[in-house]
Amino acid sequence: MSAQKSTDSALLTDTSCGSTSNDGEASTSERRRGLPKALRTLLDTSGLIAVFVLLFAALSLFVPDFLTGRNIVGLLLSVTLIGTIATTMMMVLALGEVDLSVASIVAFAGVVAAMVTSSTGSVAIGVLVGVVAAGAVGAFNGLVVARFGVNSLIATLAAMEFIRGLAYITSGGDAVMITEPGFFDLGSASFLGLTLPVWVMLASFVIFGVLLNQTAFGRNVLATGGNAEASRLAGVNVRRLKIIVFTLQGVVAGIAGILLTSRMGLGDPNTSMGLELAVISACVLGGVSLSGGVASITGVVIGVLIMGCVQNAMGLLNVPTFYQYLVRGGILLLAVLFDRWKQSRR
Amino acid sequence: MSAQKSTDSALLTDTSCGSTSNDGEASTSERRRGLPKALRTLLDTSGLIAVFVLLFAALSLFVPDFLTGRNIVGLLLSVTLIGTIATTMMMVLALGEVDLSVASIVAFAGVVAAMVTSSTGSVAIGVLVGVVAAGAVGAFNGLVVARFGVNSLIATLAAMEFIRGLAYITSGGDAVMITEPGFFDLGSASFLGLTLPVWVMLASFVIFGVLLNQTAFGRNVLATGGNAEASRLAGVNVRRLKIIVFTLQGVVAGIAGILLTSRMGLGDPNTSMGLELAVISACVLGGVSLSGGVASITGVVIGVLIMGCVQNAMGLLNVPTFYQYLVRGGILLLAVLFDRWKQSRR
Amino acid sequence: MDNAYLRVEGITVEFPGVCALDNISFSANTGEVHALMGENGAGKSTLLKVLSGVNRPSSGALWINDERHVFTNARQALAQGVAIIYQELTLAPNLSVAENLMLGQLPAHAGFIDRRALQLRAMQILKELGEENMNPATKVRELSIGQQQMIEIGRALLRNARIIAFDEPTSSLSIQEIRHLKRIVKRLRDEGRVVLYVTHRMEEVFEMCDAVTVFRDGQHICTHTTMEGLDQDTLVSEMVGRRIEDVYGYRLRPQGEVLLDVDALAGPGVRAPVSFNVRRGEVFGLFGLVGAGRSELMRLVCGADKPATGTVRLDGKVQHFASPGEAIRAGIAMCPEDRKSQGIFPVASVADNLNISCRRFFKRFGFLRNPSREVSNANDYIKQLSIKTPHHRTPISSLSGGNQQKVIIARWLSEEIEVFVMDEPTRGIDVGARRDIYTLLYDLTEHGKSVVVISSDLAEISSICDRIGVMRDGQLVDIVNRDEATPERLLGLALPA
Amino acid sequence: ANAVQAADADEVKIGFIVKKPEQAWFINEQSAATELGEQEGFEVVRLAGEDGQKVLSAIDNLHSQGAQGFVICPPDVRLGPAIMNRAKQYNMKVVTVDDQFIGSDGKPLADVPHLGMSSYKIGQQVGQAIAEEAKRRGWNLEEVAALRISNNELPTAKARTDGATEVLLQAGLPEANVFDSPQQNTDTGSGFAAATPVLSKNSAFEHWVIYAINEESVLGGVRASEQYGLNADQVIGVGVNGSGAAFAEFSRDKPTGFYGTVAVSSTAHGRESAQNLYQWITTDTKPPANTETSGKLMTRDNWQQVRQELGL
Ligand SMILES: Nc1ncnc2c1ncn2[C@@H]1O[C@H](COP(=O)(O)OP(=O)(O)OP(=O)(O)O)[C@@H](O)[C@H]1O
Ligand SMILES: Nc1ncnc2c1ncn2[C@@H]1O[C@H](COP(=O)(O)OP(=O)(O)OP(=O)(O)O)[C@@H](O)[C@H]1O
Ligand SMILES: [Mg+2]
Ligand SMILES: [Mg+2]
Repeated sequence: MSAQKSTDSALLTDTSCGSTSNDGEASTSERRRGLPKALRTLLDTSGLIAVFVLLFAALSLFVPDFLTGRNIVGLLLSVTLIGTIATTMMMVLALGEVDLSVASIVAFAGVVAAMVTSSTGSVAIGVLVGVVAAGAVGAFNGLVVARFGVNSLIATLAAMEFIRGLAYITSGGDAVMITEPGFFDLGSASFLGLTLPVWVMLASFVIFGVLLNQTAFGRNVLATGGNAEASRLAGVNVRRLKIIVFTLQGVVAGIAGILLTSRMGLGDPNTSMGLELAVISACVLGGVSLSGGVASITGVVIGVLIMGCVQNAMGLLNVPTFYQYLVRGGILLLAVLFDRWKQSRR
Repeated sequence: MSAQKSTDSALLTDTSCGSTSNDGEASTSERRRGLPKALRTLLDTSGLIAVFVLLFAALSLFVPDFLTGRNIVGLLLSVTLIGTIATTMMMVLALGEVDLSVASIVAFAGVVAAMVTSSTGSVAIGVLVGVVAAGAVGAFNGLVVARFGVNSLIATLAAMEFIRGLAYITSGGDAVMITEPGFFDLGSASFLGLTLPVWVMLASFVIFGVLLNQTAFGRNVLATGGNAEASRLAGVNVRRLKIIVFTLQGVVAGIAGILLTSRMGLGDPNTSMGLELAVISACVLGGVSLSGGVASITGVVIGVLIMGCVQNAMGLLNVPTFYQYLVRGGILLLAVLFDRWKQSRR
Repeated sequence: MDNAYLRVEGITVEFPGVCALDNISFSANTGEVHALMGENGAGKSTLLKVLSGVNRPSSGALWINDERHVFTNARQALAQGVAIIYQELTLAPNLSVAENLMLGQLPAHAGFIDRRALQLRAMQILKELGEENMNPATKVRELSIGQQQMIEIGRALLRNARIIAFDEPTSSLSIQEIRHLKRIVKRLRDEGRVVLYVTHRMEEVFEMCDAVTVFRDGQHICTHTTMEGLDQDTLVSEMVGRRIEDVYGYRLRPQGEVLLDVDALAGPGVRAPVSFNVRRGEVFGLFGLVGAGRSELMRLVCGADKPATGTVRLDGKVQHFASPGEAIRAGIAMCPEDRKSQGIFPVASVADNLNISCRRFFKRFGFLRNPSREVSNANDYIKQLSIKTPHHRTPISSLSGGNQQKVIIARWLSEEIEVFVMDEPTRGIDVGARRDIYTLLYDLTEHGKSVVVISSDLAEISSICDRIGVMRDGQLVDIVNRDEATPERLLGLALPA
Repeated sequence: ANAVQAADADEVKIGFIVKKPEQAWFINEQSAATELGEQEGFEVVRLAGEDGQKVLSAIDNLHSQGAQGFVICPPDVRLGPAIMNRAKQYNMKVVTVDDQFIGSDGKPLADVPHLGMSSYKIGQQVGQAIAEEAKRRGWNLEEVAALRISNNELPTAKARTDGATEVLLQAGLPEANVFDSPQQNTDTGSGFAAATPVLSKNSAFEHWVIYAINEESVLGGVRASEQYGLNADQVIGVGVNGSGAAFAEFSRDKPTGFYGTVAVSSTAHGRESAQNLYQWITTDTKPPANTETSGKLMTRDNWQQVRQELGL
């Protein structure tokens, strides 16, 4: 009897009970039950994927030179910075926090790595110091947020100013030239036709995808983002979790910054202004909830690609700068509206 | 027996029963009971006020020329933009939302007002069209957020790009000149030694202070920020409320933008980049919660003044630009840390 | 007594303006279900939070197995084998059932989750909970509150803790789930654990518990080490400090014409058209198992959801409410069941929570509010409903659950409401306050108002209502008159055929 | 490969990458180049490169479109080697406009043709204009204060203000009278905010001269001076560029403290640099290594005439 009850209620949940409206829907979703987990997730996020596929097809069709090997390589390269950082930003957002300091960390790590490399003559030491410095900034953000309970928007806004200032002071305000030729190899080393920055981005997609979905750590992050009190009471060390995630964010932003510096050949304290908003946009486009607890790496990859494709196509189509603002704003708005519509239809 | 009991418990309630720990505290809080409401609120937010008073005293003492009439007038004038917009941003934050598009609205309204004034020859029409345009942007933001349930951070991020693009397109990218001399009076008309922008700021402090605290509308805003679903079930028209608040935000940002244009003598589509973060910082400094439901106009005034004083003093002290970043970041961090500390001590 | 497994010694916990626990001492033994009882705000939950390391006592300590402990975080408590099932749900909404069950101890190899082990253990525990049909991969947010509560319990079972404390576990469970819970509790006792059991339901205490400790206003009143010779009246008077003969205190009232007339209403959650009416002076009950669609039905009536078909007549006038606001102004309001997510404004003060709707009557100059009227209104109700709060300015989130409920009820008492819809109005409310609330309902109906009560408490619904509608699976199956409404009959109707 | 490209003259496509695509200056440059392209029959792709990352993406993008070269005003002059690296990889020709590349040795990259004005020299022109006007007004430079609205994060800004400062010091302005007011942005608002405290701190001075990276910033300073009750004849503000902001100021009824601006023809820059690159691609004649242009002082009296002259 009790069994009867639960199956009933399960049915209700699925068919959004009663009325004649959407029986087709219900049976689809029921059929989905049978599918393997991965495929089901795909179908769930399929709205976004469909949008991307359509967009990509349209661009390939209507934008000359879009679907050429060299353009796609260029496109991939152009999203490395956003893409790499978006993976850890996803973790931060999943935790229900936000990090505005990434752009400053990118600049700071780049400047530090460039200076240390030039002064010690060792690329390894330079990179190491740069990454450690970036990680330290991240850890500090995490500490302020987790230990003192400061709202992360404000904590990292402060860090954004502070670290940008440090980047200027370290470099004296001028871009730092790199004298060590080995440093340039970081950004240009190439394997299977793709350069290191692209590989690093792909690696972060894999690593943080696995971290989020396949490890206890990742699940704890999602649980904490969904209900911090709940995970604390369940014995999750929320404080440590937050510090680790922010530190990872710092480290990854630092690596991205160093690769950027290597590609550019100089450590520029002015670089990447506004990057944080682009990264957050990409994540949100990818369905990551700003209120925490919901994130998927597939979504983030798609979000990054959508942004990259649109920007790339606008360049190819020679869209005047001013209209690019309209297009970027419009795309972002349409994407979230679509997402809302999809969710309300469910 | 029962009567005895309840007086006991009343006593207990006040003196936080038993142990020797904080009798001093308790008696202070008891003394506060007798004070009129306004003064009590003051003491509650007194931590921040104390910080401000100390800061102001220190600056007056140690920074030459800080406490001179004209410096104070200049200081007031320099915070008018942030101060005016902070009042409506406070409402938006109290609602649990955020608005990143204010800086773009400032630029857009300024450009529109300048162009319309020049082409119609009528200041009144120009100002009206500018304000209406700004209000329309705000209303659109509100609609997207309230009607479609889009996260406001993303909705207004999109609007920020879009409206900035519109400002560029409207103006052709170049500053718009103003041919109507009457337009300049808006920014320079003066009364009791203070110019119109300062009066407008003071008026917004009063108006939105009253609106927040003395009207049902304001309380509904706070309630909705605290728990939107509960507020809807309690009969608040949440959707309308949000649209109104965002529209007000647009209108006020528009007015601020037009006054800025008038003061500067040109409608500049590039103006005020990054203003949104400064405004939000000021609000948060003033104790407005980013998660909604908590806001006070006194706090916002203090937040605006702290930011203004620090910036002004850095100018007077000739602090190098790079260190200004450190100071701004540091101040913001210290202020929120202090706030957390104060709350945990309670 | 001194060799008791758990000893609480001189625990004092203070909050600003409140002493939640004042030098509490008692002990509980293994193989015993120890009830903790007391009025709302007596400090029961606070005591459990001391046990779990959430609240740190300002003095005193816990002795567990003759070792002294003062926990400063949840992990320490878990490590000592203390598990708590909280009054407020503590689940991560977007994680699966399995993950929530094992949150904090997810099975993993080198950090990687062992999905098979996760699945297996989850299935096993769901079986123990009698929820073997629940899919461990379901997201928790898709579950009903009762099911979520079962997950909480499952989590504590999985911890294999020596001390397990339940904070009002039955308040949102269905009847089958409660039966199951009782079985689980017995099993835990028989396995030699210490079970602490907080509840406001007398019958549960007498049925399940072996000892009882009573609190009042943060003070330890007494501990009965055995239930022998203890009767309900004594216990009640120890709890509330006065005697209450009949909690329900039903009064006969004259009934007037039909006030609320619902005709063939259907919509989300209500699959077959429902018709019923409520007279002036009537208390109309809606009974059903959790998930029967009672809340959904009344949400349709009160404008919170949009009906697909059907009409609502209020005092003879057809109404199409587009929002709860319209319904309230027309004279019908609902106290929602899920206080935390639908009822309170957590950071706002008691007064603000109370005056949110009615302040439109206290206006000055047509647009300014009238704070002094609001304060006096709040204070009136704080007194009238004996809401335990240090001050009307206290944030409502620091009140005990029962007192929060009273504030929400007061919110509608100060409105001009004709039809009160109360969804589980006494969920988590102590006997004394319950009595107050029932009295209030009768008073309201005596003044010609109507009340619709949704309740899962059989005893309550059959004792206080004039007529009872029974729902099952989104349908109204029958309407039963008071004199025919035996618990057996109601249950028979509510259970799936 | 060059020969093939050169032969293919009717399909010439070049890029025009600028560091601040929203600014009037760069808009003018890009549209002048586009206009030229329409006349001469080549296509100009306008792109933005606000930082190194975006420049490289823009170059990739050009490569995808099959462009043969690009004109660039780089966001940072030290990006030269990285940009040239990428361009060589794609076999593209590069000319710089406005800002010249600097190599890893700190010297300009001589093999990249450049057309532009030296920021430092422009700054000197600003200083010159101020000094002359001060002399004309009969001010004693010993008692004149200089408001230097600085933006040291931007090398161009620093070079310009340094240039102006140098000339003023030579003209007899005491170094102690030069006051720095660092601004956060390069718009009027931030110029105003930066100037305010400096003016109030130094109330003793009767005469002020104001200079900065551009007109907008100087205008902000002038507005601040008005706020402090300084009259138009007590202030000499000289900007750089010759954009709408200056025209707006000049077309006011009454003269203000904004005395003039050193106008540079963005149109000419855009046109000539595009022309150079086009020639290079089609006829394989490398443009001169460094073409220096100069600015022209534009004041309230001659602004319309200068504007026409420079084609602004
Ligand atoms: N976080 C807090 N801040 C301030 N006061 C609190 C807090 N938590 C509880 N209190 C106060 O402590 C007292 C005891 O509350 P507690 O929640 O323990 O009561 P309870 O016995 O569980 O009541 P109920 O039966 O209603 O759940 C109450 O007066 C309550 O207002
Ligand atoms: N978040 C949700 N997602 C999907 N289905 C839901 C959700 N909440 C409720 N339901 C379904 O709606 C139906 C009615 O829900 P609900 O449990 O509120 O009924 P009820 O009769 O009011 O019971 P009670 O008031 O005792 O909780 C149930 O079948 C339930 O499974
Ligand atoms: Mg409790
Ligand atoms: Mg319900």
